Amino acid sequence: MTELIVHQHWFLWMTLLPLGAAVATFLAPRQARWIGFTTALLLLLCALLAIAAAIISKAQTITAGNWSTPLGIELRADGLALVMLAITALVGFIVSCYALSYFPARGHHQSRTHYFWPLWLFLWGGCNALFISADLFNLYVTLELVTLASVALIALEGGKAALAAALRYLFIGLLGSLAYLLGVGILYATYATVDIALLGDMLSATRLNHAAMSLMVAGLVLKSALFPLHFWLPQAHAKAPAPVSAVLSALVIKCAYVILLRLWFEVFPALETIAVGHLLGLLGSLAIIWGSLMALRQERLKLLIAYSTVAQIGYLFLVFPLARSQTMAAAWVAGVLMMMAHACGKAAMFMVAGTIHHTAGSDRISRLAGAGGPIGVLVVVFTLAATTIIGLPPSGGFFAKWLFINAALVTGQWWYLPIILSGTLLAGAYIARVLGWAFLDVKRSSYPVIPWVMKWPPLVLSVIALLFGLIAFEPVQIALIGAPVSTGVLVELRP
Amino acid sequence: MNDLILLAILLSSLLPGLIIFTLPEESVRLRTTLNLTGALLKLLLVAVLFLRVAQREYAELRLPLLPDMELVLRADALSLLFLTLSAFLWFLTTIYAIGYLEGSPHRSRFFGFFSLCVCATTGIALSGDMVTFIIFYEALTISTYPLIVHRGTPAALSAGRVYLAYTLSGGVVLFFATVWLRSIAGPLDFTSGGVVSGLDPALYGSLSIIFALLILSLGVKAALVPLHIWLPSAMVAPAPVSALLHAVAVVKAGAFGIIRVIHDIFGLDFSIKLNLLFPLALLAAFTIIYGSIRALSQNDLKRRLAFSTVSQVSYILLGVAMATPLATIGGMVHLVHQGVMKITLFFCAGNLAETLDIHKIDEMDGVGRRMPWTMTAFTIGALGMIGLPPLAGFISKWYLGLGSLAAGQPWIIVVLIASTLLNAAYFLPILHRVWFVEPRQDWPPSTLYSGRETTWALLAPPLVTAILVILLGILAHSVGSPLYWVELIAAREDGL
Amino acid sequence: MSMALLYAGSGIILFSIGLHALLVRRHLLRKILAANIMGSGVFMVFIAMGARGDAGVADPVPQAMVLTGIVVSLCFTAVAIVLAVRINHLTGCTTLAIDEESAID
Amino acid sequence: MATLTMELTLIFDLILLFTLISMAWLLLASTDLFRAVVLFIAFGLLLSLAWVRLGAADVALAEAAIGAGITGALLLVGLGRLGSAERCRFTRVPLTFLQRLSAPLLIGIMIPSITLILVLELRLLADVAPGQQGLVNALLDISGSGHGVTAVLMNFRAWDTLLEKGVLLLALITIWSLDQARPLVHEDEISPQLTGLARLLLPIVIIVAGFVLWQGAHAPGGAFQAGALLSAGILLATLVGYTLPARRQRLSLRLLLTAGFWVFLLIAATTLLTSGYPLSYPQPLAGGLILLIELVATASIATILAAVVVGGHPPDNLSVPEDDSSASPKKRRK
Amino acid sequence: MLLSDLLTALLLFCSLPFFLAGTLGLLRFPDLYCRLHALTKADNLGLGLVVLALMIQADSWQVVIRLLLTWLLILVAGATVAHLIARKAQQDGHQPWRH
Repeated sequence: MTELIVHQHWFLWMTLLPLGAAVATFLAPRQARWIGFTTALLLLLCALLAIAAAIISKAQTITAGNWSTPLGIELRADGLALVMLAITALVGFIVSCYALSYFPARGHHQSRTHYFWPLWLFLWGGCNALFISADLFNLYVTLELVTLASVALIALEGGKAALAAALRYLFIGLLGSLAYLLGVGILYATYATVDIALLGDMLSATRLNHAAMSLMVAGLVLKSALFPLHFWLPQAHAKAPAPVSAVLSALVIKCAYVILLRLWFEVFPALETIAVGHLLGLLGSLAIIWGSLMALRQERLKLLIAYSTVAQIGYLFLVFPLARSQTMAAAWVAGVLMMMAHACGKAAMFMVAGTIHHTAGSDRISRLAGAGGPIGVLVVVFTLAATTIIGLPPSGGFFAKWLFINAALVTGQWWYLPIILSGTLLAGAYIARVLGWAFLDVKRSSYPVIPWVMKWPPLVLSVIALLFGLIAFEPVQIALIGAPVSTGVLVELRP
Repeated sequence: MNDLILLAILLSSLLPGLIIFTLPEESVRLRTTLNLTGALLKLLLVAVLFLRVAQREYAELRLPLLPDMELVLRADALSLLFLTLSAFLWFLTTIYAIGYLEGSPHRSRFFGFFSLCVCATTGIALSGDMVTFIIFYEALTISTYPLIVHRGTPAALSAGRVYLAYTLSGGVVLFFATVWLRSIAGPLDFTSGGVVSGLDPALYGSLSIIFALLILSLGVKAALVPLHIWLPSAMVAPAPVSALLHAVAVVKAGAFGIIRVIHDIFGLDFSIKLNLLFPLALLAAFTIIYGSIRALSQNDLKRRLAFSTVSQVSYILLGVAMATPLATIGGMVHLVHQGVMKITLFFCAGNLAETLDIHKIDEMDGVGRRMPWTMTAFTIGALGMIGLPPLAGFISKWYLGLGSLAAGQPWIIVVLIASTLLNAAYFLPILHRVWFVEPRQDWPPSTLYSGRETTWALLAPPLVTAILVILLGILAHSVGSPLYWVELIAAREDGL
Repeated sequence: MSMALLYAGSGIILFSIGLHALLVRRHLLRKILAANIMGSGVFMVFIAMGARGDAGVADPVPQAMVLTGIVVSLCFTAVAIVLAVRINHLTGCTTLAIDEESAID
Repeated sequence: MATLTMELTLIFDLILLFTLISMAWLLLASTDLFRAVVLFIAFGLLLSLAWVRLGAADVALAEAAIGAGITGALLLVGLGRLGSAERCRFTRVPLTFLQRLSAPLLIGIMIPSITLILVLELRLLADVAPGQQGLVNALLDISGSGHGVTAVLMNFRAWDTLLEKGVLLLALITIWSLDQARPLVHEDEISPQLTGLARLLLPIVIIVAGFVLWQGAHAPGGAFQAGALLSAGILLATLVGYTLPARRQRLSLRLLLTAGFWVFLLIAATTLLTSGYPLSYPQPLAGGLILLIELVATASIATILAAVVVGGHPPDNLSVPEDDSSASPKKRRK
Repeated sequence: MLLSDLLTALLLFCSLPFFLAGTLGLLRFPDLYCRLHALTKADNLGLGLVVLALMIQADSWQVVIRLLLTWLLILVAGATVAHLIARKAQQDGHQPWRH
C-alpha cells in the first residue's frame, strides 16, 4: 500500500488529470458536468495521496523525460507545492459542486455551461502545473496557461463590462509575463540554466541580476495585483460569474505570488533585496489601508469582496520585508497560512455573493436587508468566512497576523503594527456593514428556494476557514517539508 | 495527559448550537429539548469536574495549533468558580429565554448563537493560557453580536455597531499586547505566581505598557469607565440577552480576564512590584461612583440596571487591585454574587416588559400588586445590591472593606459607603413605587396566564435566583459556597 | 562588443518601445501590436544570448523556448483580437475606455 | 578580405537593427492602422531575417509563418471587423490621483532608465558564452531526433511543449466560447483567379508542409512551421469559398482539433505509468513517438490556426449567419 | 569558376536597374494601376535575373529546381494578387489616371 502511495507521482497526475478532463469535456459537452465533477473528486483524492506520499518520504522530485537539470525540467512536490495543490483541490472541489447548479445543464445559458468546464479544468491543470514546476521558463508557460484560462472565464459572463475586464486582464497578464520572461532570458544569458535550484546556488549579486530580479518581481507583482497595480482586479473579479470570481480571488492571484515566494526564498537570497522588500512592504501596507477603505465604500457585495481581496493581497506582501534571518520561518509560514486561509474564506464569500445575486436578483448590499431570516444560512456562511478575512481567532488569518506581528516586533519594524491592526479593524467595519443590513428586520417578499449545492458546500468551506487555525498545525508541518526556511516558527525577543 | 471531559463540556453547548442552526423555525419541541439537555448535561459535567478539582486533580487538555503554539484547556479552582456560575445561570437563562421568546421570529438563529455564546464563555473559563483565552474571548464577541441585534430594529443595529466597535477595538489591542508579551516572555500558560517574574529588569518598562494595554483591552468588556459606553446602549436587546451580557458571559469574561492577567500571568507580587495595581484601584473606584451616579438619573429600568452593573462589576476589580487576601476574596466572590443578583433583577425587568409592557420606572407604580412574586424577587435582588445584611451583596462588600483596611487604604471604605448610599438612592425609590404607590392604570388581567401573574418559564428563574441571593448570604461560610471556594482558591493558588 | 550583444541591446529597445506603446496607445489593435513588439524584443534577447556559442554554433535551448513563446503570444493575440471585436460589437468602442459606472449593471 | 566581410556584416546588422527599431516605432506611432498592420507584417519578415543572422533558422521559419503570416492575417481580419478609428476615448473612467501620478512617472522615467541599465549591463556580458549546445549535441543521438531544436522541443523540454499545445487548444476554446464564426469573404467577392491560384497552390502547400515536417527530424523545420503552412492552405481554401464543413457538435472536427494535445497527453501519461517519468520515451521508440506526436500535432495546429483566424465557433447549422449590419463596424469604417 | 562568378555578378548588376525602376515606379507613378504594373513587371524581371544568378552559383540540380520553382510561384502569386488589388480598387471606384 505504502509502495503504491509513494511510487506513484500523484502530484503529476494532478496536472495530467484535469488537462485530460478538459479535453474530454470539450469533446463531449453534454457530459461536461459529470466529467468535471468526477475529476474534481479524483483530484481531491490525489491531493490526499500526494500529501501522504510526502509525509512518508519527504519532498518528491522528478525530472520530466528523465533528463537531469540543467537540460531537463524539474518538477517537485515540496511543502509549498503540496499545500497549494491541496488547497486548490479543496477549493476547486467546492467550486465545482457549486458550479453544478450555477451553470445549469439546460436553459438559454447552456453554451456557457458547455464552455465553463473545459476552461475551468484547463485553469485547474495550469495552476497545478505551476505549483509543481521548479523551472523558470516552465513557470512562464504555466503562468500563461493560467492567465489565458482566467481571461476566458472572466469573459464567459458575456456582458460588455465582463469582456472589457477580461481584455484588460489579458493585457495586464501579457505585460507582467513578458517582463518576467525578459528577466528569465537575462538570467539564462548569464548562467545558461533556468532551474531554480541551480540558479539559487550560482547566483551572485551583480547589477544585471538585480535588474533581472526587478523585472521578474515587477511582472509578478503586476499579475498579483499589488497596490497601485490593483486597478484591474475589482472589475475583473466582480464581473466574472460567481464560481469564477471565487477561483480567481482564491487561487489565480496566488499563482503569481507562489512564484514570487519561490524567487525570493530560493533564487535570489544571494542578492541584497532589503530595499525591494521595504518597497513591497510599503505597497502592501498601502494596499491594506486603501483596499479596506474602498471596500468600506462599495455599494455592491461582489465589489466589496473584490476590494477586500486587494487588501488581503497587501498582507501577503508583508512577508518580504519581515523575512529577515531570524524571522525567515515566521514570515514565510505567515504568508503560506495567509494564502490558504484567504483561499478558503474568499472563495466561500464569493459563492455566497453569487447565491445572493441569484436569489435576491442583485448583489446590492442594501438588497440584503432582512436576509438574516429567510436566507440566514447564507449570512452564517458569510460571517464564518469573514472571520478569517478580519483575522479573528481561531481562523488561519488570525495566526498569520500573529506571526506577522511577532516578526515585526522581533525585527523591530514596529511601523507595520498599526497597519496590521487598523487593517483588522477596517475589515471588521466593512464586514459589520454587510451584517448590519443582513440583520435589519424588514418584511420582504419570499426568496426563491436555493438549491442545496449552492448552500452546503460553501458552508463547509467557511467552517474550514473559521477553524483553520485549530487544524493549521498539520498543514504548516507539511508546508515546511523541504521548505527554504528553517523551522522554529515563533521567534522570541530577548534583549 | 488529555482530559476529554473538558472537550465534552465545550461540545455540550457547541453541538446543540450547531444543530439548532439547521432546525426549521417550527420545530419548537426539538429545539427546546436540545437546549435543555445541553444545559443539563453541561451542569452534570461541571459538577463532576467540580468534585475532581476539589480533590486537587486538575484536568488539562493540549492540542497543537502551530509549531511552538498550543491550545490549552485547564480546569483549576478559579476557572471552576466562573464555570459553575455560567453553567448554572445559563441553565436558568435558557428556561427563561424559551418562555420569553415564545412565538417571536428567528428563534433558531437566536438559540443557535445563544449556545455558541455560552460555549465561548465556557471556553474562557477553561482556557489554560493566553492564546486559548483570546480565541474564546473573540468568539464570545462575535457570537454575542447577533443576539444584541436580534430584534433587527435600527436602535438594535446601532447598539450592535457600538458594541462591535468597542469590543473589536479592545480585542485588537488585547491581541497585540498578547503577541508582544508572547514574544518577550515565551509561552503564556496561566500559572499562579505568573510567568514574567523571572524576566530581565530591562524589560520592566515594556512589561508595564503591556500590562496597561491588557487591562484596558479587557476593561472594555468589563465596562471600565470610559470604555463602558456599549453596555447601557446594548440594553435594547431582549431580556435574556441582557442577563447573558450582564451576569453570565460578557462583562464577567472581562473581569475574569483581568483576574487571570493579574494573578496568573503577571503574578500578584510582580504586579505590586511594578506598582501597577494602585492606578487600577483608582480607576475601579471612579467607575463605581460614576456608574452609580449615572444610574440615579435613568428613567428606563434596564438602563438604570445597566449603569448599576457598570459600578458593581468594578467591585471585583477593586478587590483584585487591592491585592490583599481578604480584598481578593471579596472581589472574587462578588463575581458570583453580583451575577446572581443582577440576573434576578434583569429577569424581573424582563417579566415586566413581557407581561405588562412596562419599560420606564415611572410606569411601575403599584406593580407589586399585579406581580407580587416577580416584585418580591426584584426587591430581594435590589436589597442584595445595596448590600443589606445578610444578603449576598453584603458578604462581598464586607470582605472588600476588611481588605481595604488590611491594605491600609481606608479611602476605599469611603468609596464603598458612598456607593452603597448611591445604590440605595437609585433602588429604594423603585421599591417604594412598586409597593406603596397606587397603580395608575389597570393592568391586563392575569387570566391570560390562568390566574398566575405570568408563565412559569418566566416566573421560576427569578424566584430561584432570588432564593439563591438569600442563601449565598446566610450560608456564606458553609462548605461548597462560593465564599468557601474563593477562600480555597486564595489559600491554594495564590498562597495568600 | 559582439554582434550577439548588439542584437540583445536592440531587443531591449524593442521591448521598451512596445512597453511604452502598450501603456499610452488606446486603440485596442495598437495595444495588441505593441504587445507583439514587446514579445519580439524579449525573444531577440533570448536568441541573441544563445547565439554566443563558439564557432557560431547556436544554443538550441533558447531557440526552443522562443518557439514556444511565439506560439503563446500568437494565442494571446488571437484571443485579444476576438475580445476586441466582441467589445466593439457590443459597445461600438475600439478602446478599453468604456464607462465603468454604467458598466456596473 | 576577412575584415572587410566582417565590416560588411556588421554594417548589414546595424542597418537591419536600425530598420527594425525604426519600423517598430513607426508602426506603433502611425495614425493609420492599416499601415501599421502592413508595417507589422514587414517587421515580422525582417525579424525572421534577423533570426537567420543569429543562426536560428527554426525561429526564422516560425516567425515568417506565424509572426508575419498568421498574426498578420489575424490582425487584418481584426482590423476589418474593428475599424481603425479610436471610438469612445472620451468616456474613460476618471483616473485616481495615483494612476494619474504614476503614468508619467512610469513612461517618462522608468522605461528609459530600465532600457539604459539593461543595455549597459548586457554589454558587459561575455562575447562568447557557450550555453547548453554541448550537452544537447552529446545527447542528440539518444534523443530520437537529429536536430537540436527539435530534440529540445520534443524531448528534453517536451513538458513545456505539451503545456504549450495546451495553451493553443485553450486559445481555440476561448475563441469559440466568445463568438460565432463569420465568413471571411462574401460569396460575391470570390474571384476566379484566386480560385485558380488556390487550385494550383494547395497541393504544393501540402507537399511543402510535409517536407518541412519531415525535415524537422534533422534540420530546421518541424510541426509548428508545417502546421502554419497547412493552415495557410486551409485559409486560402476558405478565401475561395470552402466553408469549414463543421457543425458545432460535430465530433470529428473536435477530435482533429484536440488530437495534437491529447495524443501528447496520453503519451505523457503512459510514459509516467511505465517509466515513472513523464515523457521519457523508451529508447528504440523515441524517434517513432516524436514523429507520431509531430504528425498529429501538425494536423491539429493547422486546423486550430485556421479556426483561430476565422474566429469563433462554427455555426450550429451549416447556414452561415449574416453579419448583423447594425453593430458591424465594417459599414461604419469610412 | 571565375567565369561563373563574373556571370553572376553581371546578372546581379543587370537586375539592379529593374528593381530600381520598379521601386521608382511604385513611388512616382500617378495611380494604383500603374504602380501595379511597375511592381509586377519590373520587379519580377529583376527577381528572375537574381534567381538566374543564384542558379549559376548553385552546386546541385535540386537547388536549381527549387530556385526556379520559387520564381514561378512568385510570378503566379504576384499576378493573382495584383489582379485582386486592381479588382478591389475598381469595385471601390478608383478611376484610372488620365491626362
